[in-house]
Amino acid sequence: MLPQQGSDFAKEVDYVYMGIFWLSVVMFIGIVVAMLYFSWRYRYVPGRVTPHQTHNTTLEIVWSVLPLLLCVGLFFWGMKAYMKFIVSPGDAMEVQVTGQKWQWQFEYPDGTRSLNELHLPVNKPVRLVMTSVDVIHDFYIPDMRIKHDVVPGRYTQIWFTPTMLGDHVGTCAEYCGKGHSDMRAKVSVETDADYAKWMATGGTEWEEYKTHMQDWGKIQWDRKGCATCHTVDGSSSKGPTWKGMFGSQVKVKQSDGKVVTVTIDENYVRESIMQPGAKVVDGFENIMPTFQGLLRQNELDGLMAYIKSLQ
Amino acid sequence: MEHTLTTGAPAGHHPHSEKNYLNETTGIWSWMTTVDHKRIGLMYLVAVLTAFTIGGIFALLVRLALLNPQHTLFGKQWVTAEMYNRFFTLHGVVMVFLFIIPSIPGALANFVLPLMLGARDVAFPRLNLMSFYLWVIGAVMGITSMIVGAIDTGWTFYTPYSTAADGTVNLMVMAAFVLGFSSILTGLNFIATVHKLRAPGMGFFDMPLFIWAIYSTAIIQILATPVLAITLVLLAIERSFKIGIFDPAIGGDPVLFQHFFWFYSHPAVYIMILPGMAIISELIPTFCRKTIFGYRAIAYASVSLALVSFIVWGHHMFVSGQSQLASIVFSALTFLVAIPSGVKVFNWLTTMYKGNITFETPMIYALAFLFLFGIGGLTGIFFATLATDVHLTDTYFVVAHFHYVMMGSTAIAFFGGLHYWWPKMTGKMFNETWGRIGAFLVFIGFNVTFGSQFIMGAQGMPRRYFNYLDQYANIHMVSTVGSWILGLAFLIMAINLLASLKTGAKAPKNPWGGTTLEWETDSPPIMHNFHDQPVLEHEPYDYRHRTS
Amino acid sequence: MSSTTADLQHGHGHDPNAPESDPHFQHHFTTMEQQFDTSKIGMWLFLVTEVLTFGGLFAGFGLLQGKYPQEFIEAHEHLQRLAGAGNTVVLLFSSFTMVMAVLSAKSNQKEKTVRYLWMTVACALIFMCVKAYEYHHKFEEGLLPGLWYSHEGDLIKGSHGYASFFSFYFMMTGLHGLHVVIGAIMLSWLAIRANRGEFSSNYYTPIDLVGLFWHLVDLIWIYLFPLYYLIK
Amino acid sequence: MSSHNGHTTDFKKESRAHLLTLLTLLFLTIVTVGASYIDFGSGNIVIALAIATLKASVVALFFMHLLHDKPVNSVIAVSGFLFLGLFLTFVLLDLGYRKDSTPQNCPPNALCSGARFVPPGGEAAAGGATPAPAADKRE
Repeated sequence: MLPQQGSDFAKEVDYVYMGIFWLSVVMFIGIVVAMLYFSWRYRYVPGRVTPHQTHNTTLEIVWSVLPLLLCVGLFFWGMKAYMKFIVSPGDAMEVQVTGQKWQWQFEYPDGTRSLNELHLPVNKPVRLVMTSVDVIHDFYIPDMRIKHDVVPGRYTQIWFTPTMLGDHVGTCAEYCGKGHSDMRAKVSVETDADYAKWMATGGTEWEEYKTHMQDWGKIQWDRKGCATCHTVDGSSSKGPTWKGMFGSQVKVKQSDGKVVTVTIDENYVRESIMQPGAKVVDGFENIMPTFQGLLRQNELDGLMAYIKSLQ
Repeated sequence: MEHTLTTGAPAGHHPHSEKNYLNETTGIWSWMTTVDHKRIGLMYLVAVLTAFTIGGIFALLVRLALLNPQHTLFGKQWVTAEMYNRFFTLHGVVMVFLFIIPSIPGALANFVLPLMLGARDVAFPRLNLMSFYLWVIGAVMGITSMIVGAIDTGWTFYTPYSTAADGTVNLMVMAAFVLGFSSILTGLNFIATVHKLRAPGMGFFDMPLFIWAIYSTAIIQILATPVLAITLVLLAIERSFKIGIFDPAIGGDPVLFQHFFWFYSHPAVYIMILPGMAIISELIPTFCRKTIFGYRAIAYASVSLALVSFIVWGHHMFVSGQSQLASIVFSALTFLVAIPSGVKVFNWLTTMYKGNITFETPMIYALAFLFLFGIGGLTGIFFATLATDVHLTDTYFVVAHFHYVMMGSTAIAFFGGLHYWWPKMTGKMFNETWGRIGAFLVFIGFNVTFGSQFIMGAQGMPRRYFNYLDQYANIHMVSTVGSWILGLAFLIMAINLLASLKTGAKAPKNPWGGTTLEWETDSPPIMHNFHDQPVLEHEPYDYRHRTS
Repeated sequence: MSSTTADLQHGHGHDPNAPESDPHFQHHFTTMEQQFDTSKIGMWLFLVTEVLTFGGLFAGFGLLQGKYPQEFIEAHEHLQRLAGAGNTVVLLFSSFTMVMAVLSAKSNQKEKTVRYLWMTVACALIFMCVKAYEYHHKFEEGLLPGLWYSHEGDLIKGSHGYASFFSFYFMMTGLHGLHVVIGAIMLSWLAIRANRGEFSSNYYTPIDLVGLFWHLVDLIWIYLFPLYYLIK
Repeated sequence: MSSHNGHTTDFKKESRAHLLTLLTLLFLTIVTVGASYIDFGSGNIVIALAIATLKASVVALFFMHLLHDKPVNSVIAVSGFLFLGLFLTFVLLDLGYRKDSTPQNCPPNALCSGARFVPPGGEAAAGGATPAPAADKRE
């Protein structure tokens, strides 16, 4: 019923969840069984006169006080786990999370950044300090049972200790517009060694892919969030499709409002990634964020090769 | 109810005439300018059912869009994320502001509340008509803004998304503002009516429990709706003139909007559920032929639910960035809601004990209510508890939870009440078999549609998602199929009720054996409700002298 | 209707007010007194919605003041304290004339009722004139809400606080002014009706209700005045 | 409507009472303006609101007749202010107790590099959604 337990917090939440769940099941069965039994046992008999039972104070007190006691218990139980959730340990690794329509940016303590993928060492507490640059988002990792709104103009924080190696889904849980459901991040929980390697090279895969740049570019297309707006099969989306784009002539709107015709070459592609507002293809909104400082050189080269290959 | 009533004139003093409130005067103008609460109630009924149909169509579209992860129908993609976002926004706005909030108070209570009190009308008949026209104006504004501009903010209008959103958000927000005033006028009218227009001999604790719950609802309408009104005005002004209250880019606080919004909208949840409970408190004693158990407990529970509803709104905001202290306090207070809700359910169940129960269509709805409200109420505990709320909020779990309460409870009770008072309102009996089939299918369809969403939510599927992971594909399909059953069920219900207008048998005064005053007058009632002023001498729901 | 009204009277003893004879009596009530009390409850409920509507604005103002305490103090120096205090006196006096109008109507003193009602209207006009003068002053200085804030003087340091102060100043005094105008229109209408002799000790409900509304307008100003003009 | 048979003596008595109420209110206005010229620190706002509440009560009790009216009207009136109070209390419970974290190595009141998620259009604007001084210049 619940997703896998990816953090120590998850265990605690699930414990409370299952407690309430079984309590509810028992109470619900009680209500329904009583209802069905009375319906059957006291079904209509012509001429029967029903007793005039108006009230019973003892009963009323019992079924007010017992639930109240249960509720008090549940409140403290839920609060105990919640207190853990809000007080982060001082030695936690801090990752800054920034939400923007519709992608996540993560910045690690050494200044390394990644887009839509969060790499974490296993069994180390991590604190996410989060803010948004446009509307309210909400960073939610179901496997970790953590969630918090990401509010513009403020910092909010959550913390957890990932305990399960592998990939988890991070997702936006506060409605933020048309790309809301595509605002996902891959949360990779890695061994210390893998994490260190990723931090050093920007990914273990690079070693495998450096001989075929197209495929490397394709991975970046998916991972850096290009796929949210640019298709590669010619269908339309929020941005121009990449299929057949390279080498074609298009009308673009410059930042000064003038519409000119340009040929899409390497310089144009590079400029569009770094300064998307400079020349926007006519008919599309100026909604792309800049990737300045967010792409390693090899990733940019890969994207270039991939775009060229889509003819 | 001869035994509980003394009438002012000898029996037979008034010969039965065919004149009633429906045909006393004729012509469209006589309806448009009527100040008769029964006619206004009937117009409200037509209006909210129209809104329900529109909202329902959008609900079906929402479900259809999520039928499969590719959003295809017959192999062709037919819907985009933008369209989906508009669908759920319109579904939410229409159902909340145009259907649920005015449904029971505006349509049913407007009709039966004065009858139950033995009054000739509500306290302010002209305000009552004005309330209806405000509803119409609000509905026209709202639907215009939907057609002209593409509103995709969700019904909650969260800032800063709503302050930056394109489209005719201002018009939509003003529509909600006008609808708020419609709701305020209804509440104001009911409170004054309950205080001053009860039949001679009817003390507060002689009123039917329906009135108690509607009275509690009216308190909320009066005290909470103005705050929504000013919030929406502030939102519109913020959008237009950048005053810097909600938008962080110009110095505002977006979480403050949520406080303003939920200070109304959480009590509004009780504007929705209390009238549902009101109807159940009538249906159960009538069809069990037994006096209600714990009359005072249920009456007090209604009022305390209304009061508690004002101090729990922060449970919508546990992960919103409000202070953790506020979250903890709100969590503790939220648990208080469970007590009066539980008291009501236990008293209804005990009323069934040793009853003499029949299962006409309204009773089937009442039993469905007990089942669905049980689930809706118990799943609420997960959201009052801080630790589980963090995981479940903003997922399909919360979608399922509030649909079990809003639709599974309130709407089901509304339709139960509609069938219950249909003979009184129209003077016609509907077909019982088809009524039961409809009720049964509503129950099945509802559980298939929303029961499945609990599972998705617990697994971590966020709400308002257009694209979803393949792992949820099967459950989404089940839920969509459920929505079709639900649609079919409502179609059957609609055809059955409409057919009764043509072919239904003439309704007697008191088809179900109810004990409240509305059953003392003709079906349909005469223009000023009663031939003679009824005077109450016994407590309500007294079945002692009744054999059946 | 007439036959049922007769039934209504059955069993209620004698009613000295003989409600059916009064043209203002509505059929669904039993006595004039019941009708009056009901109207009054309705009016009070309406006033509560007014209080909560303004309350939302007061809450917004208070929270922004907490956020920009310094800016709000600097900004409030640009309001004319004398004008505010003068308007307070005018409104208090109008409340007095209003309550006297109600009392006169209740005591069947037609001339006095009309006179006090017109005096109240005059107070409303004076209030609005002073308000217009103050607004004019703000327009000149560019001390305008949000988007239009264009002050060139000492309040241009980079903060949203100043614009926020004047946004709320105009919203709250504007909404209050709107109430004054509506009140003045209703009072004029009442004065005309009173002059026609429509009110008496048996029926003065409209004067009483508009009176309650007018006192609420005064009551809100009682809070607006210190919050805007006197904060430190 | 208990006093619908007005007598002249009642009229005189009642109008004198109303005049007295007016004088009380005017006196309180003078007090509140006077108090605003004396510096009580944060006490000023408390004094101003206390006097305003006193004046409001006088208006409600005497001018609005709550003192001699049916109790239900008083209950309605008080509930309005009560629920407004509830609203303010709980909002302050949030705003007064927020503990926003700031990222490490980051000056207060400025969004850090990580938050400089460059907005659409590509201009690297510092600060994102925080109130930036430059943004305050209005046309």
